[in-house]
Amino acid sequence: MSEAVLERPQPIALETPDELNFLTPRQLAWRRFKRHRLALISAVILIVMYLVTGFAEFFAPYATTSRNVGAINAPPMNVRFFEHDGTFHLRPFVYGYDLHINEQTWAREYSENPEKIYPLRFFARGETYELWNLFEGDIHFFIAENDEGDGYIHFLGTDQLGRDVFSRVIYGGRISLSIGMLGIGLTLFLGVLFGGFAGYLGGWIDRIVQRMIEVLQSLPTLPLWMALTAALPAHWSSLRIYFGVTIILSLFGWTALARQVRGRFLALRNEDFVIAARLIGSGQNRIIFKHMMPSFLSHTITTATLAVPGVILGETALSFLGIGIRPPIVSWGVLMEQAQNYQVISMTPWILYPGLFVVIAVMAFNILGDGLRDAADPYNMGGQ
Amino acid sequence: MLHYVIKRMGTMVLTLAFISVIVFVVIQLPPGDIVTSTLERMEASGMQASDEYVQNLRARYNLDKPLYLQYLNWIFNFVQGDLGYSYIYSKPVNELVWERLGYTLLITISAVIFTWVVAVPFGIYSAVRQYSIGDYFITVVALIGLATPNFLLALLVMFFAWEWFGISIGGLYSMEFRDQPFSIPKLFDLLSRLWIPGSVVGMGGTAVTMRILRANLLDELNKPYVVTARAKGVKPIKLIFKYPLRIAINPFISTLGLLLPTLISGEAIVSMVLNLPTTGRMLLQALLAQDMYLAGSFLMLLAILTVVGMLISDLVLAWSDPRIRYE
Amino acid sequence: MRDSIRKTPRYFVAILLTVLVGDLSIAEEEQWPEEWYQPFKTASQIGLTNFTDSPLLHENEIEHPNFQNLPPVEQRLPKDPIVVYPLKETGRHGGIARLTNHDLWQFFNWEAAFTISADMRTFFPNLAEWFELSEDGLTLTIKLRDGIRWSDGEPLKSQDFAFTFNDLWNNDEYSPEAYKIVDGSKVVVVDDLLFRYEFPTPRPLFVNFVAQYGDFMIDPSHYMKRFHPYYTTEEELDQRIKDYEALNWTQLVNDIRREGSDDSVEVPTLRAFKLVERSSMKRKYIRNPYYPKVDPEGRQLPYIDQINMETVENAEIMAAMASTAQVDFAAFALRTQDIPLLKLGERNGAIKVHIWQRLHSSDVAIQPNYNYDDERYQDLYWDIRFRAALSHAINRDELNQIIYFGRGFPRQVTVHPTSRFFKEEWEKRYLEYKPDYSRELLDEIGVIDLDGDGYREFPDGSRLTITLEFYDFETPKGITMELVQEYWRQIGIDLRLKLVDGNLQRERAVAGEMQMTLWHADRVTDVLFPLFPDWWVARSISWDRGMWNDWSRWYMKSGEAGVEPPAVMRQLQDWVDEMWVTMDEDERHVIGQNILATGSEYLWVIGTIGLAPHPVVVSSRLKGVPQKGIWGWDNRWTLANHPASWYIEEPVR
Amino acid sequence: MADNILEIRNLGVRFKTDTGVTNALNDVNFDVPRGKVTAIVGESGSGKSVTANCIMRLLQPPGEIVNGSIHFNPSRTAPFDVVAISDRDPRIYDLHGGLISMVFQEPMTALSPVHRVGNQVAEAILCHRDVSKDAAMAEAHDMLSRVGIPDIDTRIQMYPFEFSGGMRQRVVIATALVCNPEVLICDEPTTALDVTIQAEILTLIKDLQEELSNSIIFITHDIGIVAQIADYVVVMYQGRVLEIGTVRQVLKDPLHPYTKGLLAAIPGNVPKSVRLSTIATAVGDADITTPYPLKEVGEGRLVSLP
Repeated sequence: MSEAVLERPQPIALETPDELNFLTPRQLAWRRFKRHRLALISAVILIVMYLVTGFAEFFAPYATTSRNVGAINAPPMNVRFFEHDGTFHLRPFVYGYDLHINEQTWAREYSENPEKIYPLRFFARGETYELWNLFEGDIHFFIAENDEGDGYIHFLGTDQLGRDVFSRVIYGGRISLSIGMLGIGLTLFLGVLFGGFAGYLGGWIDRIVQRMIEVLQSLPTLPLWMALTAALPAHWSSLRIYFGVTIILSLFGWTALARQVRGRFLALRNEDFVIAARLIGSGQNRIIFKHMMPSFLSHTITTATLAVPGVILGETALSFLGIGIRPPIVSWGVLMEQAQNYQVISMTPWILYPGLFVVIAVMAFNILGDGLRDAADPYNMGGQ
Repeated sequence: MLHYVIKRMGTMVLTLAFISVIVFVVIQLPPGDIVTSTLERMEASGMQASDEYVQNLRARYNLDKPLYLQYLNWIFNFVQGDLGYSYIYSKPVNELVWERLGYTLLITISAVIFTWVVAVPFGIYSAVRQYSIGDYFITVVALIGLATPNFLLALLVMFFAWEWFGISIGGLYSMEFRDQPFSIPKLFDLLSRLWIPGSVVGMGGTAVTMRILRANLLDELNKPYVVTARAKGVKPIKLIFKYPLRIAINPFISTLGLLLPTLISGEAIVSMVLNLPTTGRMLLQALLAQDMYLAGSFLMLLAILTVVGMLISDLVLAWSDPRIRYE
Repeated sequence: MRDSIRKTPRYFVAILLTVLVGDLSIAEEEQWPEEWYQPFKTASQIGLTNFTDSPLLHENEIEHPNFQNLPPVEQRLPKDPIVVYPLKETGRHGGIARLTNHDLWQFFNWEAAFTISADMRTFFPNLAEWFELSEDGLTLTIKLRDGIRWSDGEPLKSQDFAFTFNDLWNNDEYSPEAYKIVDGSKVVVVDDLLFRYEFPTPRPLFVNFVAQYGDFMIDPSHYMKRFHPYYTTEEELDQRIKDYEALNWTQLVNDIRREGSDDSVEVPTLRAFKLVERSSMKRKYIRNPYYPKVDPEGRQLPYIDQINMETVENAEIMAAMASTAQVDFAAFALRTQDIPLLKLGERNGAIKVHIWQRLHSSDVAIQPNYNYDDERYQDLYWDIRFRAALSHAINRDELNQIIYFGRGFPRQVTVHPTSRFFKEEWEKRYLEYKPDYSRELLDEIGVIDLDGDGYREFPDGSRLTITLEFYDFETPKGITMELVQEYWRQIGIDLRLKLVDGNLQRERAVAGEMQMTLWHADRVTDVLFPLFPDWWVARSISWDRGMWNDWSRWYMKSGEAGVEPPAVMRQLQDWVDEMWVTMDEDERHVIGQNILATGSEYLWVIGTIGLAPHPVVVSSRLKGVPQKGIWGWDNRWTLANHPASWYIEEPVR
Repeated sequence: MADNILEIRNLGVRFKTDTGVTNALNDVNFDVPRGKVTAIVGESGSGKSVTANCIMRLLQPPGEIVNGSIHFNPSRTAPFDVVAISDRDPRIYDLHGGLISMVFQEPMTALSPVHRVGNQVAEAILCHRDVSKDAAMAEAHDMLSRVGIPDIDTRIQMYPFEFSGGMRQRVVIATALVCNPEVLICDEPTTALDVTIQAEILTLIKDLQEELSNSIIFITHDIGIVAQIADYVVVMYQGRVLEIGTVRQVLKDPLHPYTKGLLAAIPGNVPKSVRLSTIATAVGDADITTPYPLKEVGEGRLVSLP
């Protein structure tokens, strides 16, 4: 369903014959992929996202749990080069907050304090961290600090506990994006396993798998996900919950992939080169791995890429409902849990930033998958 | 056609049987059951329940039987319309679910209608005017729509309705009708508000179907029979509507069937955000409280809704595409 | 009469001020009427002879048997109606109040034999004309006011009290385990208006119980008997149970009493409002035509004609509904953090946000389960150094700043400052933020981080994790625990939080299965503390506690079940027994303070922030709700403020 | 010159894509005599179909006609240049199916799968003539019987996928001829069919041509079919015309080395041992790529040689 979504550019009408002759399928695919500019951009965005969230400890100025008690629900800061009076600084800076709790409205009102100038420092020492729980460090990509060692920067604002939204978005991305990857790994495994068996062996195995796929595809997934995540034991650590949620998300997601794999297998079974391989007496495994695998690997990867968004959106929804990932681990969904109603949003709209990143990541995966599909399929111009 | 309908119905029953097993397993997963919790409460208040009492209690809920018999009992009662007893509400599940399910259905249907009304014209436009500014615009909007989580969209819609118009759009009825008995004006009020959840729920699906329609249409536009028709002298507008669209709409119909699970999932979460009196919130509550009959009934009824929806979409498809019904 | 004349100029000035200066100046000076601190006056006492009722009852056809063929108002009121003084000026009849299920209880004006004074210490007769506790404490005699009627016009009788007490509460089927305060007692009816509760042991605190809980101690026996096996044949009863698809008669009765059954629409009531329509999402209440109270000018209360209640399952959106004036009164499901949001709504004039104070001693009372089924936890929790370490690790000032705008009070769980038992030192113990000290204490106990992952292990080397399950409702529990989780992480304690639904909380708490749980600490005023000192003594099992079920069971079953508690707890249980039976006020005072002092020393539960601000949102058309109030279960939130005297300005139509 | 229904002059077509420009047709010149069968022969990519599409004005982007003219001289209406008229010119619709029809290579896909056969044939009539639906159906019925569909009364209500390939091609032919076009373009109409069916269809086309006496352009790569059906032959290679002549002239006396190669590659024309000989081997070293202009070597006999 979701794989048929995206743009496929017009087939290239004519290649000069000699060029075609000398390109391996992989080179051909790469050529086609490069031509899909949006997909290329998406790939770059995703790589950056995975890099930044992978090294979250370094890129995030603060830890997920660090609080700035003086800045509860503080709005995003502007990074500036010019002071209010027009003085130019080569080094960008932010103004510190002035907090005033309005006696009438109980609102925390923040204003920029022109006295508090906190210049941005790159590759500077800040909070200590343990990268992947292995390497200790305190160098951050950037922090804001004046010469007295004071300063803070929250350029996406802070949440109701005074935690830096930007940092939390980065850490949340680590969970949400990795759940996408991990979930898809599992999905891939299940899909190839079931689809492969069904397609290659056929017969009653095929029929059973087909039926399973049909059943799973006709289930409304979210309620089932809800049922399963709600059943995760209370005493599990956040990390185990994380894996539990991942497994649950991929439990229902493998069907599209299995269908595709099965279809490819069925088609390939009868294709000349496989029959040829069979005729010259290649063993079954050899047939599968040497001849059939490479041929549909590209499709599988494409389908998998297009399935990542489903997993990310699933995690986000469950966590938003408070039954997915549990604090202290944060994900994009967990971050948006606070935004349960529109008036909270109207007071602190910046707590929706994680949503923006969800949209960007999902869009990037969709476009990338689309580009991959076109690239993987140089000869098949039309059809699904 | 009749043969196809019967065959398709048979498949549906089989599918539902499988689903009921899955649902049963899922609701059995959390530890504890209604009897253990009753006993715990009794013991907590210092009562020693006699073995006989426990056995009676277990027998009443069929918990003394092996699991497969429990399942059969559950499904047998379910088919007869006895959905069991919700112990968090101390009420038969029947009293709790139907009104909510009705609203779920209403919203899902409006989402389907929204999907059609938006996806068909824009999909056609996008395909026929491929690579035009309009096509790019629609493509971008669809991409964003596809990538935005339902609940976020619901929140944003509520937020902007509040920020720009100062109206609060939670609930299915506007303020003045909330307390009124059901009437024709109230029905209109309901319909006039339905488009909000309908469009929010349908957004992702609309994006998907629009892109599918566009891709199908583009594929079909280059097919030989279109050229044949053109060579016959059929004029452009009629050409698109009579031939490629007619064929492109078929996978589109089946897509709508496949979309139903997504729509119902989306409805569950959107209604929670928009505070609609549908299944979402109560299901969540039932799940968290491990109220298994209530949760199981909701899961099962939602699945039935989906499967029947898919059946309808398949029948429509068969009606629309002769190749299927002649298979 | 004299009173109301004397008051008139003050009201006049108040109105004038409102017009001239606006509401704010009044807000500073608003005082609760003196009458709220005094026993009810009656019509005859202030010379009232003429009574009026709402036009609704004359002009509209109301399709409910209770509203057919109503006699004139004089005949519906008691012989000598009860006079209720509104907050400021008297109101007017009419209007429909829009409410949600969360705030219904605050609007009902519960009616019991007694009621609680606004001072939260003394009790006045309400439906009763007078009551008298015998000197030996073995009987409580109650005389009912003459002519009080149920909403169907049937007179209220002693038998209605007897039915609930003797036939329900002392029925083994209906109440397998009677309240300890009920155990062994019975109602003896003298005549229709005079009856007495008789106890096997002295029960002086029964007065508190009737005042706070008494609305659940009366049922319209003339109606309810049809569901009770004592009064109806088995076939009839079975048929009724079938008709309502109930499991058994006890559940049926329970549902009806909780308005959870369709039949509840038929059941007559004493409250200000009568349920007339009910569906799963909505309820409609109409003013009780036989309500026994009037305002000082003779208008029958309540002022408001009708309540339309909507079920809102998602408590999260209550703030949104309240701030957009979609309801006329909202408070129960609102949280302190919502205040700025609500105040935002106040700006367009549709609502008023009153800031009351919660009486909860602590908004979050963290309860280790001393009886958890794992000796490692039992040993650890029992070590006072461990509890102290956990408490000292919490940065309450920061909590107060972040969640409460600095307007709560860092406190341990002890009684409310208005209590006669209160001592300031108890709320301050183990309160300071001293994480280093906490770490020292933990090291001393021997829970040390052995594997260097930042989290401590049990002395036997196994991993120490604490799973805290809780139901996030009413007070800011979730956000507090998110912070506490972080505070405890800094001293190496791996706290895992799991949100549970209310029903699951009940189940798991009662079963004692949670390693740790929490609730807010109410039952801390003189109304309920002496009666139910549950935060300090293992003496009952309930859904809001998960600390010591085995010890409680031992106490409840006199040692036949459960686990024998440590000596100190047995001492506390003995004290409670003594506190319950003593007729000597001073002795009770001493014992109560002993219990609290021991509790303070042992830190059974860990407190955070108490006496916190609570938002009460009132639509601008609803009048009579005070701007300052005390919010909580002990005083039934609004009971002292007489919700029946709230009115709607410019009623619709 | 003789009575030509089409005169194609200096026709050039190119395809513009991201990767560059390809010239699909270069300076194509030939005539289509009225009432005769003209075959265009060439291998894949030689420009046969592009030429046909140009005549039908069916060329789709990215293809575009860059120069040349196709002078159409129908007997029913005034002559016009097919290339010169605009896309919105109503004559385009007269052209499509009315004056010129086309039979496509793939009978499997050339018919809409979701419309009934009768409907598809009758639609051609409805597009060009103002007749009632019933009348159109009656004519369709008639036409289908002429192309040899048995049991028409039931078949006319059936869907294409219920037909065999040969039957479908008959339907396509019926659709093409139902408006009695002056020119029928057959774009490899038998390639996708079984050999036995091929012969039937060819016979059908030939018979109908004799009966209706319209002009036919027959596109094929099969010299054998050319010999069976054509009066005139146009040989194309890489977008150019290499040789033109009557079927007898070209087959018996090919002038261009490419044509010679083409003939040599026909199975059966050579001994079994060299059965797998290709055009390339048959052509040998001869230069066939240099675009020499066509020169007339006899009456209607042209060849592209220096």
